[in-house]
Amino acid sequence: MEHTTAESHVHHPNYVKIWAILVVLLIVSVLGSMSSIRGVVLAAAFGVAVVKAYLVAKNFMHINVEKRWVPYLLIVCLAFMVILFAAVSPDVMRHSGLHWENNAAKQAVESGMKNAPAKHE
Amino acid sequence: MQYLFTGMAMALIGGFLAYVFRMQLGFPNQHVPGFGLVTPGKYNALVTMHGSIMIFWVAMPILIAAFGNFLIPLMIGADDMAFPRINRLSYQIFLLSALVLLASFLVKGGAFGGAWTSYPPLSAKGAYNLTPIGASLWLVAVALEFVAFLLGGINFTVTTMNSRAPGMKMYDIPMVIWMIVLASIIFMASAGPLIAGAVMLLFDQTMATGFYDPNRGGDPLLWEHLFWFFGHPEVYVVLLPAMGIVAEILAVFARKKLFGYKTMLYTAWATGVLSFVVWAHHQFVAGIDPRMANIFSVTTLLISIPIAEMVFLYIATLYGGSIRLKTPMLWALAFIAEFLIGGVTGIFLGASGTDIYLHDTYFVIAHFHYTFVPIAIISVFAGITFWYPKMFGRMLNDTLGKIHFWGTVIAFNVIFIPLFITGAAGDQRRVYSYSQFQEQMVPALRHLRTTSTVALLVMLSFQVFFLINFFWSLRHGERAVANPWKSTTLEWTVPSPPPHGNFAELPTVYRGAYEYGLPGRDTDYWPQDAPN
Amino acid sequence: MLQRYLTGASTYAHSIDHLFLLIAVLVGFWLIVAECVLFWLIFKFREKDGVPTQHITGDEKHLVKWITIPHFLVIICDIVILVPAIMVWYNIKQFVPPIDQTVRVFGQQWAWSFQQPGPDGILDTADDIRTVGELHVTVNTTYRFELMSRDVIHSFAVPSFRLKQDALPGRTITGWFRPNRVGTYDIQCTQMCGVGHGLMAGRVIVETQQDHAAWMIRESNPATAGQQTAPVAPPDGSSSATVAEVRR
Amino acid sequence: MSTAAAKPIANTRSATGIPSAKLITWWVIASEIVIFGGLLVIYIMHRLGHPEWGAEAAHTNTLAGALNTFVLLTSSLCAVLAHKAADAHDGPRAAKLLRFTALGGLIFLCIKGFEWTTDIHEGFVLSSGGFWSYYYTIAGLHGLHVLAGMIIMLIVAADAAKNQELQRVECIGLYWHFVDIVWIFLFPLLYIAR
Repeated sequence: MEHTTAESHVHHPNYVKIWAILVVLLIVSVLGSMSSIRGVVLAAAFGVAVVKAYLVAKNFMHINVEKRWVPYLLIVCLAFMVILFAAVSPDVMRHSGLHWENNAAKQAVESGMKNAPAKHE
Repeated sequence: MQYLFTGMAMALIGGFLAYVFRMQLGFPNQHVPGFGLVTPGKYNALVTMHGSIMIFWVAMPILIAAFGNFLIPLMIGADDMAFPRINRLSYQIFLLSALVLLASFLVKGGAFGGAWTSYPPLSAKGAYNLTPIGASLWLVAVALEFVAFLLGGINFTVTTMNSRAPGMKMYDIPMVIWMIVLASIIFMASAGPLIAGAVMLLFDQTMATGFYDPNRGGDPLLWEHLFWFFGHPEVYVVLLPAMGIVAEILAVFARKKLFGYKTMLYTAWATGVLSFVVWAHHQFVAGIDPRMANIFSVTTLLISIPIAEMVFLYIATLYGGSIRLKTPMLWALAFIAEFLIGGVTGIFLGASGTDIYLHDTYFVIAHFHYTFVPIAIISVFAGITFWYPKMFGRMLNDTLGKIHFWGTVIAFNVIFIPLFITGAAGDQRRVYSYSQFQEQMVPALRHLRTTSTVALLVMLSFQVFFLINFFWSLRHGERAVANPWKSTTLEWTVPSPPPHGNFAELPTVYRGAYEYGLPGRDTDYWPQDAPN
Repeated sequence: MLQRYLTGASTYAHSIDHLFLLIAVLVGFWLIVAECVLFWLIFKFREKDGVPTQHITGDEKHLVKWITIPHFLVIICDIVILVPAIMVWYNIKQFVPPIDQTVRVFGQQWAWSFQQPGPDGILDTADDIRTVGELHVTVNTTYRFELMSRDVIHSFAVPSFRLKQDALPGRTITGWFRPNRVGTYDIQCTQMCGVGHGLMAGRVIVETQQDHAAWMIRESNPATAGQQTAPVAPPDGSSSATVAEVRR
Repeated sequence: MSTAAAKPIANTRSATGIPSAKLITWWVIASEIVIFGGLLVIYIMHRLGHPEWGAEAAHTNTLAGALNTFVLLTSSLCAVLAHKAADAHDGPRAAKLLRFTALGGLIFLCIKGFEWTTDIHEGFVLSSGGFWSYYYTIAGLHGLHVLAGMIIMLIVAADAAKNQELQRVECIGLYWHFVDIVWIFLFPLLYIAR
């Protein structure tokens, strides 16, 4: 397996430093979740998630030094998922549309919202 | 090989199911020889199982797995798959899935009868489908089968990408290998959501969740989307390998280089990508937002362009050739001729306007049988008759082969052309008896149904010729030389059948796969591994 | 063209039939051309001794044009088909003409039941007429249907109307039709809905004004409404909940 | 390499320049993206369509989730350090680090188990409503991947300790990082978002 090790002799960054950054980001997202403003919570949570994912993919998975088409392959897979969302959400996410109405879902939302506060402890 | 025989066995079962329910349709409510009386429940189970088996346990294992396993190492000049163990594992899982499916015939309540699309809530609640165990078994079987083909497909892809013989560049890879790999990739990228969805449906069946239960915040339409997001690419998953097989045979028996090899490849890629954005044309009237239907109508007609171009290229390949009408070539040409019909009738259904009327009628049935029979039957016979010498070291009997060919193809057309008409006259699918529908009980339609049934009997009976030919030749066929068809690709450079490890010493590739009829050479073909 | 196989009994039947005819002509023409070319080539270039095969890569300009020209013709045909197809779709499924009457259609295992306003012409009043398996409508009246399912997915199809729409549990899907020919026509369920799927039939009875009025009087009069039947109880509680809230 | 002899030449070839073992790992990850992606896409669209689920999401134990994220990140660190060691042909060290990684996975599963037991004690089970169905399904699927990763990792570690099949260290690492990334997205989706 010489060619293996020879091939995967990537420059190894300081992994501990990256790990530290990731942990800090994690703390940020948790603190963000404490905030009462919904926008802040989501921004903190998902913004951080994307950054973390990027860091892991780049530094731990070495996707940046991998052959060009590998990231492309993964991105294409993600793109298909985006297509799936785009085409399905009009029917599933929304509960009414042109000449149709999802009464059951609407009812579920209503009843859910009604006794939602009760569920809080 | 194992895949081939498993697939053939399943094909026989699927054929038998078809025979039973066609009998019911042709001669309603009569005792069917070898089965008995067909009750509505049994009828549903029959059509469901016929659909599932023919697509998941016949078309895919034979076209992708069987030919893939056999051809990929040989054609790319490798001694084996890159990961032989994964390969074996994938077959074992596949076999298990097949057994699970067959087991569902025996359980209480019988096999699942909710159509191969298995829409919830019908498939989710035993109270609705009355075959709770069958439904779960069906789902498990399909899930296992998917896992098997994920493993297998990824293995094919890696093998082809990495294990090619030195000198074999991207555009030297034979078309059939390209197609099988492409199909594997499409499958891999489309099956995921359905695997997740299948787990959810299984939970709905067994653990009382409500993923698809409208009364509990679920949505039945979700499954339809997930199913067809996989289900439409699936059509191309089986189509592309079939096209590849036909391409090989055309080139060999017309002694011609493929017309526009690269263009063919690009159209295949285009088809693969486009196939991910057309799925909702199966759901035009399924309660999706009517505005979405327009988008999908456009994409659906778009995909007709690369496919049409591909067929043109195949036809153009014949130009200037010297065509030898051996049995494999007959099958290959029949594929093109029949697939054209299947292709053009698809336009009726892709056009949202007419689909309102034709959706779920026998017109649809006739249409997709005109695509799937060429794919799963005609091209498979083409492939088997073509590679049989290599697989078993014996030649098939050409006369028997031709009898089988003509019987099958003519009968096939007589089966399905009447169904176009009954469909246009409003026959709906999955109806076990039209006695309830005055409009469908007119004598003309009844006769058409009977005709099609009789033709099916003829077609099935002609398969006997094939079986005889196949098994007789195993023993008594004349011995096959290494390269009986004078072909250029690598698998013909090894003795038939190939020894373990395939190649005595692994070949080096010098040129593309289809160098036929080059002027100024003494032979009219130039093998890929010949230095000069 | 479809008319030959099945009478069209609604206003949009003919538009679908015309579209069908258009597509049939276009693709039929191309099918025949392609098959002819195929068989001509097979015949012309069959094996003849002494005739070597030509070495064609498929990059020759004078030959490639025989691919590109049909290629563009296919695109043109696609467009020619697509435009009317979407227009037909729009007129049937998206655009709604002024409505004269509303009728509710319920699918359940394995029957169709209908709810339409009684003499007062308003839904959800005491005199609503509920029928099972039979839908009585007046000719040349535009009906709006509200389609619901009580258990599984069904599909409400009236072939003679060229009408088809799936009924999804939990949803109300609306559409319209305008019968223009008196007679009795089949209703089929075209979505696998269980054991009784093949028997899930119904009838649309298109009547003249007078007949329909007479029928309505007969139905809404408790004495004579012998054949008036309440919808069959759905198989299990969960779906009856759906029905309840659907009826709200 | 002792076991290399047993392998077919096909396995050792590398026309793409990426060794087959690593290539197949990438393909597996791609297919996993589609599986998890599909599930998450479905979940997200339901979540957006059903605001009332937010109240139920409030019951999830954000702290446990955060702790799990931390555990996974740390184990990922161990995995990548193992890869580094493998590149340096230091098999035993790689093995040690891999075992640490697997330990991380174990801790992850323990925390998850504790979390689920409390949830179930509070009466939230798989079938108690849309959010919980998705919560258990998604997390469960991810948990299965963690488990599988651990098992494979221990096998690889056993080989690596003998300085065998060192290229596998990187592959299992890749897979582990992917599982980590999935969790990085599950954490906000299932725990934080209200």
